[in-house]
Amino acid sequence: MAAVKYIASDKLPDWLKSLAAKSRVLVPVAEGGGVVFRPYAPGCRPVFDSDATAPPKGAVFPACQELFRYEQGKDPEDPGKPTLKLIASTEAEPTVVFGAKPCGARGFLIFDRVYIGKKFPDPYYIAAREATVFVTMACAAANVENTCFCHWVGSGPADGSGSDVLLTPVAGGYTAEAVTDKGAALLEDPALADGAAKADEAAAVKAAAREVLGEAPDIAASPAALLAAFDDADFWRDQSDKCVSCGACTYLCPTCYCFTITDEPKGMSGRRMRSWDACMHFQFTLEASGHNPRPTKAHRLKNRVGHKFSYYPTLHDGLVACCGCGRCIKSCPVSVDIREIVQNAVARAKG
Amino acid sequence: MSRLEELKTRIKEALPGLECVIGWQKGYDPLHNTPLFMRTDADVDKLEWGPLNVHNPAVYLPTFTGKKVGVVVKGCDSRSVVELLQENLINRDNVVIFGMPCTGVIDLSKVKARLAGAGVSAGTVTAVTDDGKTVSVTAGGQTTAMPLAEVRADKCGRCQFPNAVLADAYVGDPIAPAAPAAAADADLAALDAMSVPERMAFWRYHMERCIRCYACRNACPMCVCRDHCIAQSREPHWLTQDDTATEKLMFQVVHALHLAGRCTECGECQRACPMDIPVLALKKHLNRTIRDLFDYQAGVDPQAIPPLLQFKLEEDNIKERSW
Amino acid sequence: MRIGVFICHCGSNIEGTVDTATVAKASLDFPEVVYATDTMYACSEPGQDGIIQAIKDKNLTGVVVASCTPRMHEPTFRRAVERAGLNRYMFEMANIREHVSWIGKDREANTNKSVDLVRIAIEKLRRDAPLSPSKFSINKRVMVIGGGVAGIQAALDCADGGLQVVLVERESSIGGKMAKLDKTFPTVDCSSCILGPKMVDVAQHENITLHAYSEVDAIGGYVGNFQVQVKKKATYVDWTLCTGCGACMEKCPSKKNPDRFNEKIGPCTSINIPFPQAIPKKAVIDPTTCRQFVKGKCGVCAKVCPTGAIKYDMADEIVTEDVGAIVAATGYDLFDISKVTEYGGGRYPDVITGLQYERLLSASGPTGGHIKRPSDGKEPKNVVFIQCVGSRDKSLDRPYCSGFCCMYTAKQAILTKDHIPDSQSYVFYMDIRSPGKMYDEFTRRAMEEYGARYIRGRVAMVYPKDGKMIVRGADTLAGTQVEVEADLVVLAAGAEAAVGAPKLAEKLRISYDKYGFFMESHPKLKPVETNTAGVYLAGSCQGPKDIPQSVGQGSAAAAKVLALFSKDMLESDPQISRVDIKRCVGCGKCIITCPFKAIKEVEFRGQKKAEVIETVCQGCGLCTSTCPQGAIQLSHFTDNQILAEVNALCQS
Amino acid sequence: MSEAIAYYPGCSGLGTSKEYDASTRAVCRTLGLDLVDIPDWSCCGSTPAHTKDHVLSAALSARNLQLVSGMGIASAATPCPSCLTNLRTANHRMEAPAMAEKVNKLLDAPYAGGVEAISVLQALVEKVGLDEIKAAVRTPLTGLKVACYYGCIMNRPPELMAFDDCENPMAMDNVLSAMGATVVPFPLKVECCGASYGIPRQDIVARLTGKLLDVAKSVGADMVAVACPLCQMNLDLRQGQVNRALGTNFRIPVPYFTQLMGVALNVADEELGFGQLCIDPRPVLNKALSGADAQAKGA
Amino acid sequence: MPVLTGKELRIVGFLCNWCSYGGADTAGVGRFGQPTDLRIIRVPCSGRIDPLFIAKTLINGADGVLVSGCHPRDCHYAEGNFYARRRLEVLKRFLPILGIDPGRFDYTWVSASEGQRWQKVVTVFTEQIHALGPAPRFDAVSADMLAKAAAGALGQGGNRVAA
Repeated sequence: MAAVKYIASDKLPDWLKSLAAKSRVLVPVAEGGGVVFRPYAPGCRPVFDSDATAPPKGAVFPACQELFRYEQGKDPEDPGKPTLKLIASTEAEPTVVFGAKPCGARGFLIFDRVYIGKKFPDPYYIAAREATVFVTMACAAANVENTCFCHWVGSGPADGSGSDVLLTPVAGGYTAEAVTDKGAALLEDPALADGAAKADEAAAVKAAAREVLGEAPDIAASPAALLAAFDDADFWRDQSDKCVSCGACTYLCPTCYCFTITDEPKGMSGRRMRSWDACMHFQFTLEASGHNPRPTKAHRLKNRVGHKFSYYPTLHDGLVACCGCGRCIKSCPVSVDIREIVQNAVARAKG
Repeated sequence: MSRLEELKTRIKEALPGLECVIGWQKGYDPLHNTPLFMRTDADVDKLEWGPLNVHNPAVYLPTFTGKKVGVVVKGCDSRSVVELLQENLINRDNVVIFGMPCTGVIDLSKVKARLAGAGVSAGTVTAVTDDGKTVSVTAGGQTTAMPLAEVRADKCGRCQFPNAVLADAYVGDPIAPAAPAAAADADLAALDAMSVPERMAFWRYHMERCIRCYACRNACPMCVCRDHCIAQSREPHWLTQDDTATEKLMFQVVHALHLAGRCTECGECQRACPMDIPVLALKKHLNRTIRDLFDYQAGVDPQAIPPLLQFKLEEDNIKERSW
Repeated sequence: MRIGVFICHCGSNIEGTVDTATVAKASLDFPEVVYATDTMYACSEPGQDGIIQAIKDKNLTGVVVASCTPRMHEPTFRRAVERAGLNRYMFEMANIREHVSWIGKDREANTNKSVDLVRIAIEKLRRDAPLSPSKFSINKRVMVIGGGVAGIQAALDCADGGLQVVLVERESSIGGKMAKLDKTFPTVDCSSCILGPKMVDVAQHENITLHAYSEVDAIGGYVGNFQVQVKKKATYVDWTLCTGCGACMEKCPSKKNPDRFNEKIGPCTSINIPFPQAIPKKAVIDPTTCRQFVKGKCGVCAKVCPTGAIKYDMADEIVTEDVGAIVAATGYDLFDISKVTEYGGGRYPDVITGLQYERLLSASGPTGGHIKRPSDGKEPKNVVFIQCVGSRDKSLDRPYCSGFCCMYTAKQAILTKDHIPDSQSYVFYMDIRSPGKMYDEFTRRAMEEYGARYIRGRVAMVYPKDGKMIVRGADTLAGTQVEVEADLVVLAAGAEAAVGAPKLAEKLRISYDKYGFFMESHPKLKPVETNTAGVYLAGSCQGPKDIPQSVGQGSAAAAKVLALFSKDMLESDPQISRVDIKRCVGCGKCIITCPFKAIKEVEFRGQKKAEVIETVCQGCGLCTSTCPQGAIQLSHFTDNQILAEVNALCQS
Repeated sequence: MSEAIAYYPGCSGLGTSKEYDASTRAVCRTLGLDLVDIPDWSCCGSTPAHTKDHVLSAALSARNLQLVSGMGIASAATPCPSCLTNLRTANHRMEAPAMAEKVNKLLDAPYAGGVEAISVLQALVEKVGLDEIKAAVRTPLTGLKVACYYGCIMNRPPELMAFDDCENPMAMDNVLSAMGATVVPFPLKVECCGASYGIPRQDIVARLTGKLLDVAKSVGADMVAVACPLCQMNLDLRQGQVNRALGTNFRIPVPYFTQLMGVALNVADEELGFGQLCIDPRPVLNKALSGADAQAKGA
Repeated sequence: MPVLTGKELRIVGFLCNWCSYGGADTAGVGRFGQPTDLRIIRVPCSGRIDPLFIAKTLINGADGVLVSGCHPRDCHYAEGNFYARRRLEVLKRFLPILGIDPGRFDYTWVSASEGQRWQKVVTVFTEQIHALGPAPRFDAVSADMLAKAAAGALGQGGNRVAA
């Protein structure tokens, strides 16, 4: 691991400016009442002291992405015979996601196993993922919120997995540690100084944050427990009673990777688009016949929790498809708490 | 016996004949209450009453078709129940309404802003107390006292229905409505004051961060299409999946116009929005228009026909343009 | 889909300002269009054959014709594509004549606009689905509203054709305006002598039910199955007992009421039979003047009535008549001459309307057929006729010609000379309109044989002086002012829509023009049809007409009804609403708003759903715009079709 | 009792029709209608101006309207129909922005519209009201048979003047009936008196005026009440000329309707200016009134 | 070729089949000249016109929308235009709050006989839209205006339009 670097707060704009000269730099900024990732521009004031309302998921996996365009033509000899031209590009803009919390970057670990897998490698995702660098901001104790539970799922406030650089807030600035080679390259910037002297302080900040989170309950039994509850309709009715079936939890989730595909024809041309899907919506598994295997919110909530804490880990070496950021709890209009559901399932299994 | 205890007793009495009774309980932290579905006496004991009961439980009623359920309501929630009755979406015989006088609920965004002002995160709240006038919130080791009048929802400041409009069991004595708010709603007034191009910029700016989760719609008790909303259908195909402010705004227009004459201004759309987009202003504006044109407000009379589902041969307030 | 596009030249009507070849060429660039051409007259036989041939040769599954308005030829082309084996609803029109070539001269803009209109027609067609009508049975009774000569003719022809007829008349006798006329032009036949037998036929025809002194209160239903509520106004006389003997009229002490049948220039009794040949010949009490009603005591008529028919406590009665078709024949009323203040009608007793003059001429009128002027009963020597009072006058908002005044004035001038040989008639006129068989000859006779002095010019004012009416006007042919000292001034008051005509039109759901005359379906090709199926027009309710025209239309309307009823079942228009039962949440908003009660609530697997009653739905689409989730869609005008049109227009 | 109304007497009001002006002021005062003089008002331009130049003509009237606007008053009343025509025409023309711009260039201060010009007759009928007028009568004109003559431009063109029936106006008839007079039906109440030909073609004036007097006499009028200074002049001053030209012997008084109102409202005689008329109406008036008086006493 | 650049603006009309479409036909038959901008979408009844069609048309970039139906009381379907009148009036008052100039939308009644009225309506409305110019687009709000909106939103306490 490379040496620790340091950047003073007042040097940060210099670094951002120099990063922005080479690529798109997404930073968390306040917009209306929320904090969202937007391209950095001089004068913009990033918000680092609280987690963004929406994670940087869209930097790699946009809410709506054109897969290809098509243009129809006609054979002049026989107008009934159409010609078709497809225009597709997987090209991705070089991007630095700067200042996301560790949980926001960790989400891509869950994506990677799906979209960079051997079976169905996704060229759009792969290109975007390769073009993107994550400069992540570790959480300080004061940043830890009631909804945080990263430590339940094998992560923590200073988790560098999924990131390329890990920043840690210290007095007067931030320490910077490269997590990957891509990250190390970014640290070769004159705005950064040596940070060896700050390394201990950074370690203390990280430890303090971890301390605030306390002990995590053991959820190792959740995959089996959720499977066991699969047919318990009353259990899922009780868990989902208050859910209003909106997509806030899934769209704000750094790990939710489901998509839907729609075509939008317009005259002789058209586009095929991939956009985020939400398993909480009725349309999620709605079949063309009108039949829906998950007709109620109970079915759908079971799927969301089951997928994250049972089916995915079972398929992917125990990796929980949740980064513990707590957005689904915090942003839920009715405060559905996924922690509580997992614990209820575990408790139910225990009897 | 406190009023809350009396209410619990009344609910327990009624519970055997009901699928469940919908109310509120404590949530994941002291600042958040959450809807409660009472099926057992033990559930009833969890019932809470107070300014943290921000949710409108009427939203759940249409999902219980054919079953008899109870619902605990604030005055504003009861207007949604009335509206659902009016629209034939719930059966009066299948709903038991429990009411208590309400002195207002907090607006969580206002509390968050206060806490931010005090330099602490709303995500670190450890205690909340309320004495009927002041809400005291402890977070990050410090306690901030907030007068309820300053952090309550806008709708509470001008609430004309603090008691249930319709109730089968009402606990406590009805209280007087708030004095009619002299000033128009601040959000609406701000929009009114803008030029037309400024308003376009305003919506473009705010809709940009919409994630299309449809929490505004799903939290709305009057969005009865729910699973069949035209925002997500291809037949008819009103909206595309394009991630543009235009499409997102169009959805807000759909929502607002479908609510014209039906919206009780409970504010759930805006409260539910995880991105804090001021979508309620559109409905307030329409409600004002409906009031001006038809002298009507929704959710007061279960027998009324909403103004856009009826007409007068000679309209009182519609002036035809002369060419 | 394989779409064919046909751009019509309409001779030079379209081609004159639209480059149809360019439009056809541009159409080929639109989705699913496999064939496009321009054609001289798409609606002509070779035009239609061309379309049919193209459908066969090119395997077309949908057709767009860009030509005139679909209100004109949509049915024509639908039949054509059907002959070629397509469903008639796989067809759309682009209106590039009325909406393009005829309203602008800019060829570039017109061509461009035509391409746009073709584009939206194609986008709509791509979302069309084949539709097929269903059949429903019809009630072969017909109602005729209005018992003037047009209504009488329509009723008699229908009844002779074997239909049951319900004739509704507002007054206590049928006969209408014609019954008030003394003679008719150009034959100078006695009006009541030629109308009387027809009135008697109505009374005696076994297929005709007559509701006199009745009005249409409400109309429900649709072609084949209308329900009409008829209000039988209280007559205060039991007509089953009244023999029309007239004893009550002789004894009635309230004798000085203005007689409406005599156009208020003579008195009548409060209990009255309007004229001797009335059908039905029954008495009616006017409660606004009858002493029994006004003062609470009298009862003379009840005492003298030999059959005890007087019923002072009678009330209005509503009867419902089920019919399959309706003929509106409500006639016209006269322009209110008091609005022309410079002529002093209404202020000066000796300024009267032409119809009042008819009553003065009529042997059954208030003067027994002797012309006596109203002010002092003297026989007038100089009679001035003023034409176009409330006709052809924009300043009075009556720009149209009333059509028959020129002729009846000529007749009245002739009759004046017949009655008073030493009289002199003057006629102030704008133009003489006499385009009928023997009409112009007739006006010539008035001038040449009977010496009526025709003065071309408008009258500026009429004022009384020393027992005369001074008529001052211009003689535009001589270029001078003229003043005539008249004893009597007769104004040819214009015809206007009958009082209450717009209200009846609203009940019939037919259109009326700004003057209250009912709108025909097409001014030339469908003169007695309306845009509401099963409702027909006869006589002056559609516009001013003379007697032969009214009679002709009465027969025409009857022919239409007979043709309609020649089938036992009618086909319903399949352009109706349909419910997507999966999307319907059963809120019933469509049920509340449907103007035809064509949607009912049904149970489907325990859930409430809406269901459209096919034969009742009229296809307005109000439900579609009411349903928030779009679960009820009007076929052929679905949300997606209209959205496709919108998107096609806004895709730039 | 009512709002203040700006008062525009017009040039005649200061000259040939002083008695119209004086009686108008006196009657309005008596009825509580507050007429406020317009400071520094100018000529309306009368007929010569608008036959020469529409902009200048409009500017002359607009200047006066602007002055009224500056007084914070919404209506201006004038006794003279000719002035009224000009004031209303100016308002109408200036509704077109292009015209308004041209006119305003000529004015010291631009006129933004908004001042309604009405006749004194209209002001009495609409601002005071017939009931009030009737209630104020002290000496009813019982027994006086009067023909009301409105002249040809008082109500014409109807689209512009927008008051009363243009062919059969009744406002003056109603006012004088309220005063107790017997208003005879006068069919020529809006016929032209020939005023414009007063100088060049006196033969025409004699014919037209003569017909008016003839019909008035034939319907039994004791006098002809007028509301227009020019009409008054033609019918009164030129009565001798008419008699000479037509060989008639008319001697019919032609007072302003305001003068007759003044009598009924007990306005002092010196304010009514009967003496300024050629044919003094007072003898006929007194005779009619006393006749009625005697009749009343006799009965 | 949607509109003639520089000459025409995008004006969309929604007309009921029975009255106004017929009125437009009558205008054509009478050769009453009109501007060429308007594109008419035919619907059976003004009651069929969901206000959302109009909102969508305007939000998607039309410069003007004109709706015309039968005169009140004269609806071919008896009541459709009565409902339309309420809904269209509500929409008309709603559009400005979205940032759409109210002058870009009008609704009126033209009967099948009123060709001249239709000519006047089209002419006046088209002139009105030309006076307003091309409609500003939601997807092309200037950076300046957006910055102003952002400043307004944040300046007022962040969470609400005005806290």
